[in-house]
Amino acid sequence: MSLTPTKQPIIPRIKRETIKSLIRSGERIDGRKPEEYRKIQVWLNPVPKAEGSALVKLGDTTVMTGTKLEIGTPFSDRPDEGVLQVHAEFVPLASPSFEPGPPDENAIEAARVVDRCLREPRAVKLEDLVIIPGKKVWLVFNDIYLLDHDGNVIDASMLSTMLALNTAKIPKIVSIEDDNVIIDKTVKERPLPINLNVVTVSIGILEGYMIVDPTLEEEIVLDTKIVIGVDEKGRIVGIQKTGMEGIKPSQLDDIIELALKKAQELHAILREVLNNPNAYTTPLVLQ
Amino acid sequence: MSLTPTKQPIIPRIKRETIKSLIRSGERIDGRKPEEYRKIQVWLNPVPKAEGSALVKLGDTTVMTGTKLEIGTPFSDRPDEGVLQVHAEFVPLASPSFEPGPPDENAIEAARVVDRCLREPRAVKLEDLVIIPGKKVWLVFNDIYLLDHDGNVIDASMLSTMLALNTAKIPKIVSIEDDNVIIDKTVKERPLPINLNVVTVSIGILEGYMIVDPTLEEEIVLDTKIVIGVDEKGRIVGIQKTGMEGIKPSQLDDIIELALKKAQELHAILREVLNNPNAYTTPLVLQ
Amino acid sequence: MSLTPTKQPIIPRIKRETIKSLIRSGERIDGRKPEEYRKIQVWLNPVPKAEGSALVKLGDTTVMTGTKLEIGTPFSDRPDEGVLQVHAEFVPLASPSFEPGPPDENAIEAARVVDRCLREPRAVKLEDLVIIPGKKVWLVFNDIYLLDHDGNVIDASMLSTMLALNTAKIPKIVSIEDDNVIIDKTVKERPLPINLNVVTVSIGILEGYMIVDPTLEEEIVLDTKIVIGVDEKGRIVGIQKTGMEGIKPSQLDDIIELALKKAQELHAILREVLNNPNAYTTPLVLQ
Amino acid sequence: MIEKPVLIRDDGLRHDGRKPEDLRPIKMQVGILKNADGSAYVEYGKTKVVAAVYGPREVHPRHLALPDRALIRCRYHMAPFSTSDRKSPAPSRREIELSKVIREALEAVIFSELYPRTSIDIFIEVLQADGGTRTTGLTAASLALADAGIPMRDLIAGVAVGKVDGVLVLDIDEVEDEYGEADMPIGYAASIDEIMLLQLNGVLTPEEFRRAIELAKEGARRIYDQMKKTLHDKYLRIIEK
Amino acid sequence: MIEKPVLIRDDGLRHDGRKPEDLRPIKMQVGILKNADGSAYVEYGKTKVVAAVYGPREVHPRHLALPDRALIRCRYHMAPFSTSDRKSPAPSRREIELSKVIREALEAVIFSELYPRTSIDIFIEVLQADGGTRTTGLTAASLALADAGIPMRDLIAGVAVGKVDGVLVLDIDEVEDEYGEADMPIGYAASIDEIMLLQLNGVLTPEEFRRAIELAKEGARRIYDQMKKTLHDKYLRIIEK
Amino acid sequence: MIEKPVLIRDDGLRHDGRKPEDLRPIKMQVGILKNADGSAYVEYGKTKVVAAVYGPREVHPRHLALPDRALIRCRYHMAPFSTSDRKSPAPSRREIELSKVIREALEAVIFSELYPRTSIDIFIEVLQADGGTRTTGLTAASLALADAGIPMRDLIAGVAVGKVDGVLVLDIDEVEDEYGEADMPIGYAASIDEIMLLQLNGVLTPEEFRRAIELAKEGARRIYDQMKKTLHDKYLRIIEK
Repeated sequence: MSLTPTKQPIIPRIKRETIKSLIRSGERIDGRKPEEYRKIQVWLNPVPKAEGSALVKLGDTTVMTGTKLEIGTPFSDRPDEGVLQVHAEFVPLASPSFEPGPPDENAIEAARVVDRCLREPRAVKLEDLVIIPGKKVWLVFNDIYLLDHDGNVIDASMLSTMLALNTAKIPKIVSIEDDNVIIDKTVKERPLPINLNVVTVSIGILEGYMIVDPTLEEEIVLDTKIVIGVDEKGRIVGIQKTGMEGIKPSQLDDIIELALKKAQELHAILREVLNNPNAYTTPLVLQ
Repeated sequence: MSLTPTKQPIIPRIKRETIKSLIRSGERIDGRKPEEYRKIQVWLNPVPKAEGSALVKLGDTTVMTGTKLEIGTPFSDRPDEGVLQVHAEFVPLASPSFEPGPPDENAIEAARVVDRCLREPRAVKLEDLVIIPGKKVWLVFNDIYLLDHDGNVIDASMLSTMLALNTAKIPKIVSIEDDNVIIDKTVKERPLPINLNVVTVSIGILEGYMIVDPTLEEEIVLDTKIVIGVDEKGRIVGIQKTGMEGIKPSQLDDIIELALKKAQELHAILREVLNNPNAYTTPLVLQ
Repeated sequence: MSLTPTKQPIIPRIKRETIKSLIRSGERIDGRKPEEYRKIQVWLNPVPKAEGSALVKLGDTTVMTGTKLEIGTPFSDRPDEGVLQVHAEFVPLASPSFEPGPPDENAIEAARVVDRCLREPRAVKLEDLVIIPGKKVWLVFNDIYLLDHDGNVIDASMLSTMLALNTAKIPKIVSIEDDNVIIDKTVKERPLPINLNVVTVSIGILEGYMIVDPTLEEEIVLDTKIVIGVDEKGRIVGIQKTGMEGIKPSQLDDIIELALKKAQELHAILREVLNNPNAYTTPLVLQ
Repeated sequence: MIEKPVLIRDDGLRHDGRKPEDLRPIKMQVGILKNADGSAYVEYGKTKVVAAVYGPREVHPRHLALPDRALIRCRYHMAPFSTSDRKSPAPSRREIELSKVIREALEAVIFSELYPRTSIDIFIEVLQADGGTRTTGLTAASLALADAGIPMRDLIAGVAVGKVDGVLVLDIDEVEDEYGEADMPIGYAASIDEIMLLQLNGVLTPEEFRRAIELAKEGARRIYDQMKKTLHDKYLRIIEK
Repeated sequence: MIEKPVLIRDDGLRHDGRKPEDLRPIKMQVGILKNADGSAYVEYGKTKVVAAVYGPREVHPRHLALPDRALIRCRYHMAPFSTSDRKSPAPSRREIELSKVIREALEAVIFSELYPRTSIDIFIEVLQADGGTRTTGLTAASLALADAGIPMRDLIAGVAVGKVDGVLVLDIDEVEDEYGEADMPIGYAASIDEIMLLQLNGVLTPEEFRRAIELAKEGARRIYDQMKKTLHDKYLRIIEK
Repeated sequence: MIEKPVLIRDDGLRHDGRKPEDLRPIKMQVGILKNADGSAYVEYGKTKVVAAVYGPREVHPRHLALPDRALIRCRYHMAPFSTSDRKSPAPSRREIELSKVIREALEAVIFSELYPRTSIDIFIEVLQADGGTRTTGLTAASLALADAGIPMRDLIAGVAVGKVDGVLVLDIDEVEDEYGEADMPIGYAASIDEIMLLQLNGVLTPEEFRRAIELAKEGARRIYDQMKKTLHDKYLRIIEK
């Protein structure tokens, strides 16, 4: 059952008003422009025990994603494809509002939006992950771990997911006997096959004013937020509106235009990182 | 753990007294006679996606039951029988007292009473549901869904269950290879084999006075309620006493006699419906 | 998540002080000496339906342990060994502080300490429990059931576990066909193979004073408690410090020495019982 | 794996004979349950959904009550027999997500500030699923709220647009959802011209998205009119009595 | 599948040598646990059950407290080692149902109105199951309540009648339950002549049902006498001390 | 089953080249998270752990609040990607036990009586597990508490001693844990000379135990010094600003 959120960070009324009036005048409380992302920092492969991993800091929002590869059974209606599973945990160290327990609706929503944005444009080549058709395939577990929550979790999750998947290596298959597949996780054979990259762009709306990449404080005062998945070909590959106010249909064109523009910037960052992986494979400094 | 119920509809003391004094004088608050059932309305096959289904309205108590057939493994101590599972959900739209969550003790009790009344007289021919002995059989999932609760849920559940089972059709088996059974749910091959019909009759007791088919308000003021399963041969196939008061053993003969009499009426209704299925396969009008 | 315990038996301040001052003066509230165990009573095989069982009373702490043997699959990294599982339930009849539900952290800790003390010195010959290597082995379920809680649950659990395992008999294997093992639980073939016995000695510390086998009231006033597993060869096979105060490293030698001494006494009791099983296979008198 | 069926026939019609801009036959009833404060039964073709509303009523547990508005609680749930393969009764991740997006859509129209310290509970049960269950559920919930007399800024009509065999089509069913290229459900409040629910599961070009929104609004407007009529008829009936 | 054993031998005796109207050997002890306010240990043949009572005591959480009576909480639970195949410790649907019918039986005798705003908690643990665990548990719970000094209108004795190889027999064990035609457990308060628990799992003719009730009452009366004696002996012992 | 690797080479060094009394390279950072009141990131070799502290803050639910001290809540948790085989996110029995022993260790140093009716919440997340996760976690939690400004009697440094191929070695990694004969984690408060956490998983003679304690204290002291320095540096940095 979904409930009106009752446990959110409290923002003094005066600060709420400041945030709002700044947005109305085309400004932001942290000095950004409406269409400006916060600083994006990336660490590739911070946890080499996972088959792939990445840590992304989007301002003060910190997300680590790990990709694990295991042997399993395909879905009976997809015998010729590997299986991709996306999970997200909003662990309680990330925010005073989070409690331990199974993922809540926000974590589930984030995971499912990322999942759909990968699945629909076939971002991962699942057809290359079959070992014995109908019987044994690679399972790709993509676990999103939110470590510090300062808003716009989905964009950060999508970036760290895309980077983790791109760094992932498939372990060596040592032997196959009678549908029994033995692997050696210490030896990596080939990269996880990726078809194309996807990013999401989250656009907040307040009284018709648009801002990108809202902070947590901004998210709390916004009317609504719309998350748009865009692949590297500029196609829309997923949308999720969240928040408890409506949106004018007439504004959708502007929203999509802005999303496509910002998506190009994010894709450029992905390319830069993936083309220079060593520059981003540095010791983790979380500060 | 079972707790004294604390969350029940509140009935004003004066109304409670009225209900009680009417029962003592052989009357009922809704004008019925002590031994009279409420109006029974039936819709066959309201959800054709299920292999069988029925909706029953017993006064304002509304129960939909769906029967699903799937391929599965028999119990190891019953290799030559299909598997019947009865579940009941008292979903929160049915009553202000219900909360979302796994079935509570009342839903579990209702499902188990229905289950036993089917199982003991072998109402379903489970021995005709074997595909590969010891390995593959039909699983019959009978899901009881309470949509509106105005008392006597078990009698309504039993009726809708019996009708759903009688309308159920077994899907076509397309192929069997290596214990792997492929079915086609869009083609129905034969009816689910039924040995005999069963009904339950619920009799409420207040200070020795008997009424059948109590409404929810009546159930709340009753001392106790006894549910008696009767098959079409007039045999007793299950009993469940509920409620927080005792019953005089000397009254049991009268209770059984009444149950057998009312069971005949209910069996007649079942026959009428099953002999004229088209008359009851009409568009669902829930009002 | 682990929380500071909030639901413990309440002991009046004056009694707490009495218990403490007695310990400081080398005495105990129940008249025992600091290094004295309570009376230990043993019943072997009280529930013959289990493959092995024992009930141990350590003063008023009562623990029944049942050992069940079933057919199952070995761990993939231990294809040539049976599987031992230790569980503990602190059922709510054992203490006013316990609530129904899955095992809490104390029950889990007790089970895991007993498990490690068995596993590390290889107390059970798991390598003799293989039926088909890599495919079918005996699973040994050792279920500890706390019936009355008056402190020092782990020592009582370890004693009853060791006795239950020693009385356990392996059922007859009737047939093996295609990795399908049929057993007959009514016929017992041979004892569960045991390598050596293990006991634990729990030592409470209050301001540096040591006592063994604390009662529940004593446990509540103690600074800390240290549980030491000792096998019949006098080796340390497990340690668990519990409690919310520290311990001086300089005291550890005394603690170990005391534990080894008391362990010899407990091992002597085990030997006495196991050498004269008939004397301890008497009708259960719980009073 | 079953082979993909033809979704757009040579004559330009869909697999069930509809034109791209056709809705399925839609039925609506309100006030169908005795216990609930408001209720509705809605069919979009073979998709069948019941919704009920309880409240405004006391909040349990108390500490969840909000001082300045009603707490909205919403559950979207599928009956075990509603799907081809029996659905486990435990709430799936999908059901949890859909409960959230439907709740958020309804939050946007309910005047919750009129009922501080209470809860308004919305329960949606899918009895048969044949595509469009969330949009059918949103329509049903909206009707049930109106039936319960909860003041709202507007009604919300739910409908999905899909892309199948390259063609944008209205109100897709299960086959079109499964074998199509995109599914875009929306919740639209026609009088105030606001979109309250918007998701896209699939791939669209920006241009296709623009056309899909137009098609969805147009379909939602027709459903909205039928909702108004259903409520109107019921109150007429009541007045006549 | 194991073959059905002979349940009624040629000499008319049962598989374990009992006559149809014989109980199994029954043992009872009360006051066996230190912590519980009341407790009992009862054996019906190889079925072994412990029951404990805590209360009247404070209710947690508080909002469950009833203003005019005690809240009764009851749990019937089986130890993992009590059954042939190890039982998972999680409560089964069967355990949930039996907890309910046992609670309802005990509600009928406890003077709950004497202890408003408190709870009386009854915990039943089956240590070995060989048929008749709910009736053995009900007897044990009844003794534990008496041992705890909870005022009651009467004691309840539990016993089951079965139909095996066509013969009505008293106090069936597991084999008779598994291979028999019917199992009818009752809970009977002999002094006030009331049946507090009644279930039938199986098929009986109305005539058989009548005779089964007589047989059950007769058996329950013998168990009831033993319960009285057990409690009497305990209090004598206490007085003598 | 993989064959046991050589843990002590002919030259007396360990499989990774360390001497028996060597720690792995240890890194520490404090104040790494924005939201938490205190936080720390600690690496022991390839084992990587984050800890965060919230509090003293209000207790939820209220009735858990203690009148005379703060409630300490502690969770040790492993990320699904932290282990060789993916770890299910549901808390395992192991995680529940380790949360308890880490909480008890920290209870011994926190001045909880200064913050009655509040809670102090400690969350430990293992990002990569390569042996010694509980001790790394205890060190990180201790730093996070200090970073949050919670008054403590002392810092606790965690470290494990193992016995591998018959040799006592400091700070064992996963391979040494898996194929070694014993794993003895301790939590040591060096200034007050007290052991706050002590477990032994394995077999040791009494003499070996004595030597293992000495080795562990010696290693913990070095870690303790690094913790002091880390905190010192941070506050220096703050003052300089």
